Amino acid sequence: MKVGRRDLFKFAAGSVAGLAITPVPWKLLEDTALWSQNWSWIPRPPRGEIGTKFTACTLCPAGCAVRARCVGGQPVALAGVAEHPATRGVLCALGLAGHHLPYHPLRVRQALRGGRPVGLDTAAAEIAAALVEMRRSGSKNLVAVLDERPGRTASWLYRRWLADMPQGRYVTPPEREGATLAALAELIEGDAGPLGLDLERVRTILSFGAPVLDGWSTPGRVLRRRERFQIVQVETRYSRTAALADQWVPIRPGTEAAFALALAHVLIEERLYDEAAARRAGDFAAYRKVAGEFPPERVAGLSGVAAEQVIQTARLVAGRRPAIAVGGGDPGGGPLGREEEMAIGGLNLLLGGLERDGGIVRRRAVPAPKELEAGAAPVTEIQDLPNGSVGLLFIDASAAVDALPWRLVEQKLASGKALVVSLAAYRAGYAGHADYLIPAPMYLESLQDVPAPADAAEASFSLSTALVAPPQGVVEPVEFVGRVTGNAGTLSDWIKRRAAAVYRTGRGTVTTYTTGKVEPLAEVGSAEKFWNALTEGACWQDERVGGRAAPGVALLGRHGDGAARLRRAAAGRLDAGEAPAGQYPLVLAPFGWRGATGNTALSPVMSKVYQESGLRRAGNQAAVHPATGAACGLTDGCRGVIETQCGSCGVAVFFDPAVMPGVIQVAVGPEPPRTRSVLEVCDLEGGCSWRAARARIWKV
Amino acid sequence: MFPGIDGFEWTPGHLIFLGIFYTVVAVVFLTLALAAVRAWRSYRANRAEAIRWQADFHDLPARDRACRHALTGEMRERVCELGFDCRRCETHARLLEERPPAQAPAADTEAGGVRLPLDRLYHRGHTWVRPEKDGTVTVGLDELASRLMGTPDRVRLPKAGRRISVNGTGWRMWKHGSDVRVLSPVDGEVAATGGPEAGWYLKVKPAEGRLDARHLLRPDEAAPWMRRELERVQWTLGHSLADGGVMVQNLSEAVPAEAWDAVCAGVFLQV
Amino acid sequence: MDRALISRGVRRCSPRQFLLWLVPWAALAAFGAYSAGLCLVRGLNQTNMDNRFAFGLWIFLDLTVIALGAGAFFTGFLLYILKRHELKAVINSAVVIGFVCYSGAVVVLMVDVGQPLRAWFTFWHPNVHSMLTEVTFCITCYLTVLAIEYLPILLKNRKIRQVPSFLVFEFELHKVMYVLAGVGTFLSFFHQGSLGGLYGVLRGRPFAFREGFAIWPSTFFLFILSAAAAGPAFILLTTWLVSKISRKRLVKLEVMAELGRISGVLLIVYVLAKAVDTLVWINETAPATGFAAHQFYAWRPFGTWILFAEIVVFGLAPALVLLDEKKRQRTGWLVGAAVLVCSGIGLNRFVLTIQTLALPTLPFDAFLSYTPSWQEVGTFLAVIAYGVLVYSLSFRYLPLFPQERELAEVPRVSGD
Amino acid sequence: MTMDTKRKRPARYGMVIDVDRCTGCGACMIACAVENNVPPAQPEATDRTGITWVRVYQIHNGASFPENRTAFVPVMCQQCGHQTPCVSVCPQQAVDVDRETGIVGQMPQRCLGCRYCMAACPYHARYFNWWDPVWPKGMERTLNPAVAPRMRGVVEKCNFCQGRLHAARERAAAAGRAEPKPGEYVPACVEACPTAAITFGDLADENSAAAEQARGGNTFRLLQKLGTEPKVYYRSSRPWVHQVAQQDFGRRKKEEIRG
Repeated sequence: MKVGRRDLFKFAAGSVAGLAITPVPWKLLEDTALWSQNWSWIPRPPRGEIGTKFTACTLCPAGCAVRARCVGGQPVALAGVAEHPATRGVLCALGLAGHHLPYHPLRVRQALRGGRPVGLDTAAAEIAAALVEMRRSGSKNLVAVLDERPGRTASWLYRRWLADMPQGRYVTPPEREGATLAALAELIEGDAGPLGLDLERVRTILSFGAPVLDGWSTPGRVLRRRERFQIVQVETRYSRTAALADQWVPIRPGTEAAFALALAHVLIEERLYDEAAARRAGDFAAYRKVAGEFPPERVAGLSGVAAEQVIQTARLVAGRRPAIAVGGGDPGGGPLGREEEMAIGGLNLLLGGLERDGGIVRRRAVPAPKELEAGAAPVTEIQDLPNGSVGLLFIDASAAVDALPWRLVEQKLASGKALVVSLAAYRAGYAGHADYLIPAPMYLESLQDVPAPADAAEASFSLSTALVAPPQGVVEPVEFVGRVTGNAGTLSDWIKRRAAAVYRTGRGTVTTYTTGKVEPLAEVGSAEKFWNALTEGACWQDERVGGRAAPGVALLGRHGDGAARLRRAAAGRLDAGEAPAGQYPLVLAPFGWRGATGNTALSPVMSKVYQESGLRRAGNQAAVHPATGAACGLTDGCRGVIETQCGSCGVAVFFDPAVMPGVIQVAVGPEPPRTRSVLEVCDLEGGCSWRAARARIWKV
Repeated sequence: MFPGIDGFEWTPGHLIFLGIFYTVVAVVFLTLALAAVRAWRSYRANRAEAIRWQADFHDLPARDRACRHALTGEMRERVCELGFDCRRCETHARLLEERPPAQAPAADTEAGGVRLPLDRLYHRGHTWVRPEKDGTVTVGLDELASRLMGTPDRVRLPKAGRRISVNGTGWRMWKHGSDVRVLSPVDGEVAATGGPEAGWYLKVKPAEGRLDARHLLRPDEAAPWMRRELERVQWTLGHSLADGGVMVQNLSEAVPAEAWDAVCAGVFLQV
Repeated sequence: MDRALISRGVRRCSPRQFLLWLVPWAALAAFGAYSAGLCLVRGLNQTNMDNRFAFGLWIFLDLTVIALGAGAFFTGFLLYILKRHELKAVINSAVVIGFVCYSGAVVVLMVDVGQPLRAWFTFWHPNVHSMLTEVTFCITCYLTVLAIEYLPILLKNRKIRQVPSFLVFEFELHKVMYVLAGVGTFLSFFHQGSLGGLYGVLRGRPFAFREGFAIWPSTFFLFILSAAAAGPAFILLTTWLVSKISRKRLVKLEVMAELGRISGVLLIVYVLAKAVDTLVWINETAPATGFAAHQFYAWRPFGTWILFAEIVVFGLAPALVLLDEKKRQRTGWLVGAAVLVCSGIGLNRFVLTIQTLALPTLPFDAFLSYTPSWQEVGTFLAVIAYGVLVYSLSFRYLPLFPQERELAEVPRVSGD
Repeated sequence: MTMDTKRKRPARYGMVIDVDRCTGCGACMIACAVENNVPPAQPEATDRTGITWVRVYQIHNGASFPENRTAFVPVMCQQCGHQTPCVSVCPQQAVDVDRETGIVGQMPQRCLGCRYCMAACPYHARYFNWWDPVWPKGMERTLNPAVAPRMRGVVEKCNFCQGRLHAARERAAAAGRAEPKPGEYVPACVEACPTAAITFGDLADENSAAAEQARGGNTFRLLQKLGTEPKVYYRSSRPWVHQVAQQDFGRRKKEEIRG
């Protein structure tokens, strides 16, 4: 048979027609549906046995209890634990995505020297050699550990070890949320011991810029009792707390002290203060004189709040007691300053909040192992270190929360030859400034202890257990520092010893998460059983300290210069600065969100709140009032440059009619890569506060 | 979803929608199939040639389809609907009956410089038919066509014994790189082939033994037709071909290249 | 070789000139194909569409070209069903335009969907209540019909029709064309309508939502009318354009005038219907959904001028011109009016697709704008280039205008 | 699905969101993303191309400092119960309303990506996968195995955590009950809300907390006049919130909207 071209065509046509009848094309068609959802690059969630594990969040000091839903041991979802007495099932947005953090792209997996990989042993040897060289040369430079999360067992280890070194200093960032309580402790005669806020029974919170409803204290303590107290928010920015406060009092930046004194003035004038408390104050007359210098009419001019509103605010606060006044500052804006905290402390005393239910209460410290407590180095806040004094600085950033301006750290370093060792899980925050970057384990990767936060009304203790294996090569920061400084020790052992110390108190109760059962610590049976309970999901909570006789207080502090400092601070922080108002007509006010100020990495899904919804402002996004923006030649959405006396940085400008005219609110937070953080252009004011600086802005 | 797929349920919406959809699909494909089947049958029945002429004729401008009786002035403005096949035309038959053809002119006529010998009949496709004594007919190109083609580059004539039919392809010629299909003026069987040099192209044994010439133009009709044809050529060219009233001799070279196809198409009634 | 493909009796430019004409369009098409390829390979993130502007330039393009391509069905309908034989002069051209418009639209739709591999799902799991299902079914069917209608034109190519089997097939196909024209008309009525219904049914978009008859909102019928009006106008316009570019007379003025008349009659009906619909919408439909109609026009530049332009400038004005017997005899008026009609249809589709999405619905929503990315524009241009290429090739090698040969033979006054 | 047939009465799951309690913290958005394997944003993504099944909008009273007031309004799929706009438009039935629960479901494996439903949704609660989902290396281990990640080119939206409903039903079945008890099935956002601003439940059950709150005063629904009967209610005691949320039309200027 001769096969022609025609036959071939016929065959081809016939084949095509025939193929259509077979299931082949239809099956292929059906398969396209499967292909399009099963491409190899679409991740398939691993399957496994589903279980629940408990831990505690270490992303901020609140230490919320966490219920982790695990698949094959791997946590896939985190939630709060309703049984936990303080957190009451609340977990913030950052905590909800905490299990992503071990896999963050910025994760450090290897020791780095000057940005280049270096063996961990080499790095340890080199740092140890530098330390030896420092000692040998008789340098007066200090060896300091900047511990970004004081109070942990690791912190106690640092303190103990540093105490043995003549040049050793244990340094912490300036007190934030605990600042008001710390300042108050200064006003109390005798050893006040740790203080706490009885948020469970408070009826009025007078907040000087504290983000009460947006990442403050232990969120569960505040948010789940919101309807039981009123909030008076004294803050320049219309923050989330201001938005939901019962009253928002917008004051000019830096005028908190004046406003506090004006409130005190009204309280005294209208006899709204607690007279018993006033009687305990030895310097009430002097205080009254200082407050008398700040009548509402004067403060109206300083703070921009009408005298009538000052009076009304004072009445509002005094009218619903117990009331507490809190400061502490904004996570991005920095601390308020000691004078402001003193003024706020004075208000607390006037309102009679000390030693009273629903006010400020005493609590006990979480016990630490005796070996560590005895002879621990004192705590120095970083701003109190002499400038240019530190020769070797270890920064334990493994539990970093809020950002400090790097300049604040930098100015403490001895010029020229200071060595900075950052121990961190991410290339974020100060990691870029460090000579050595030592990889640290992340939350959920190592056993950590979670002591009570600064404002807790009673001591508490729980554990953050390791649920996932850390990457090869990470080292517990305290153990690395110990190795370099010649101190052996395993953190987990010390944590266990601390738990034993807690057990030895015999006080308080243990809450088991799985059952919700609360039993006295004494009934647990043994330190080992207590430890097992803690690792499986339980927390210890101390009992409240019983009422003691109210101590004598000094409203202006115990150092004698209180009145003068207060007057100076109240006259206005900004006006005290050196920046000429003419050249810098605006005020730069940075703000942030606890745990998201750029000092540490955020879960990539936090893009939902930033990039994908604009619900929160990302770093270096500046909000200005439309009128201010127009006056500065800005347009909504434009790029701008902010300049202060300390330098300039680029920002994205947004118009927001809620911003006080004349103020530029700039977010401190996850900023775009290779951007100079706005914190670096803030005025440090002696390290106490950088919440406001004179600035100008222009469009680029 | 479709019947048989999980979760399907009949609703009036489905019934109406799918009913309409399938009807439409069926109609479209049945129509296509119908056309294909009919085409296949026609092809098998050798009707391709007839169809080609029918299609070509249909696409000719109305002016080119003028009835022979309109050309002679017997009627006004009549357009042929039957593909110049007067054998089927009732009007033609009636007119022929009413006015029998006049006596042939005494001498060869001439129109615009084109000679029209009396001994032959003319086809609208510019061929002539000359009945021979042996019962065959000779078929050739008339003078306009010959002059237009000059010496063709190539000629492809049907082999002897091949059947040709009226308005089907007579033969093909190539000139100036373009092909021309010459319409056959008669039905019959090719007996012999000539060529441009011979002055004739085909000898044809007419079908059914005799020539049915009703569709061919008689010499007396040919003159007005030829004048009209020359006019058409000039229209196509857009300028006069006449050289002092007489058509240029060397027509094949006088036609500009870009008009060549159009002129051939006009003369040989092609699309 | 090239000459042997060109129909007898018509003149075409030299191959070189033709090639020069094709090259820029081919380059544009290649660029567009690259753009579309990017969208297919990398995904729709290459476009500037977003969750709010889920539809963009492409849907606007689809709706517009399909409306302009309506000339194919409507001319077919008039010629084969209503036996308006004078339209034979443009039917082939109309079919090619229709084919180009529809195939272009379908290609763009394929790029526009996120999962083109699943395009057949609509046929397998059709939701009979969705206007888009109706559109998909009708458009695919009608594209098939158009392809079948295009086939005889293709087979009429001088070289192809020398093959007897093709010739015969073409002839037989032509004989059943009225069936296909009928089916095409039916399908077109539905999908032109459903394209209108596409937006008219959007209860959640009060700017577009319309009440209607049975399952069809009023925009269903308005779209049919407007497409039927725009189709002939677009054929008139393209014919004129091709005639200008090729410098040839292609159809008689009567045909143009007839196209204009048809367009005019339909347009005036459309304008009246649109005016009534708008009034009903302003007074009934919009308030019922909680929106006052004037609010829709509160955003610059989408003011009430759009409504005025749509109904008066691009509707009533060309309709009156086309209905005027005397003006119809003037090419200038005809073409001018046709331009207005086609622009009006574009504006109408733009308003429905883009303005609808730009307008906020949630009370705390913002009015949004959208600028297409170069990939979108590239794909858009590719469709136009594709259309020009197909049409140019068809015009050169296929007999699109039966009257051309005849008109070319008319004696000229001067030696042109 | 056999179990559903045993139900006496179909449920109508819905929620009441207390706008006065919402602090705009974003916990719901994060919990939702974690629960439903919503990928992190691509670097180029914006608030218009990102995916967040629940999006918290910030609304303003329109006044300028210091009279300005703000509230946060979480908007997720409103689970329209009548003439659900997205259901009828989907050409291939990738969207359906579950008769047993009233939940509007989206089948991404059926979705063609035509985005018609997005144009149809007045709440902008539907999101398109403009990119393929990408998690940083290693993070795919943290994905929820109950929910399949979606591929590029399909639409997705809130389905009241259907995975959780299935899990709750399984647990109920294991306990020998036909349906989960109230509180056993709670979407991730409800569970995560630190201020307990969202009350979730069966609106058809008159005794449920959600139904009680929905009936109570001070509630409103978004775009109520469209007649789509959304099953998400909002409540606020602030008159301006009602005014803004129910005013007929959106705001003019872009700068007034955030979130």
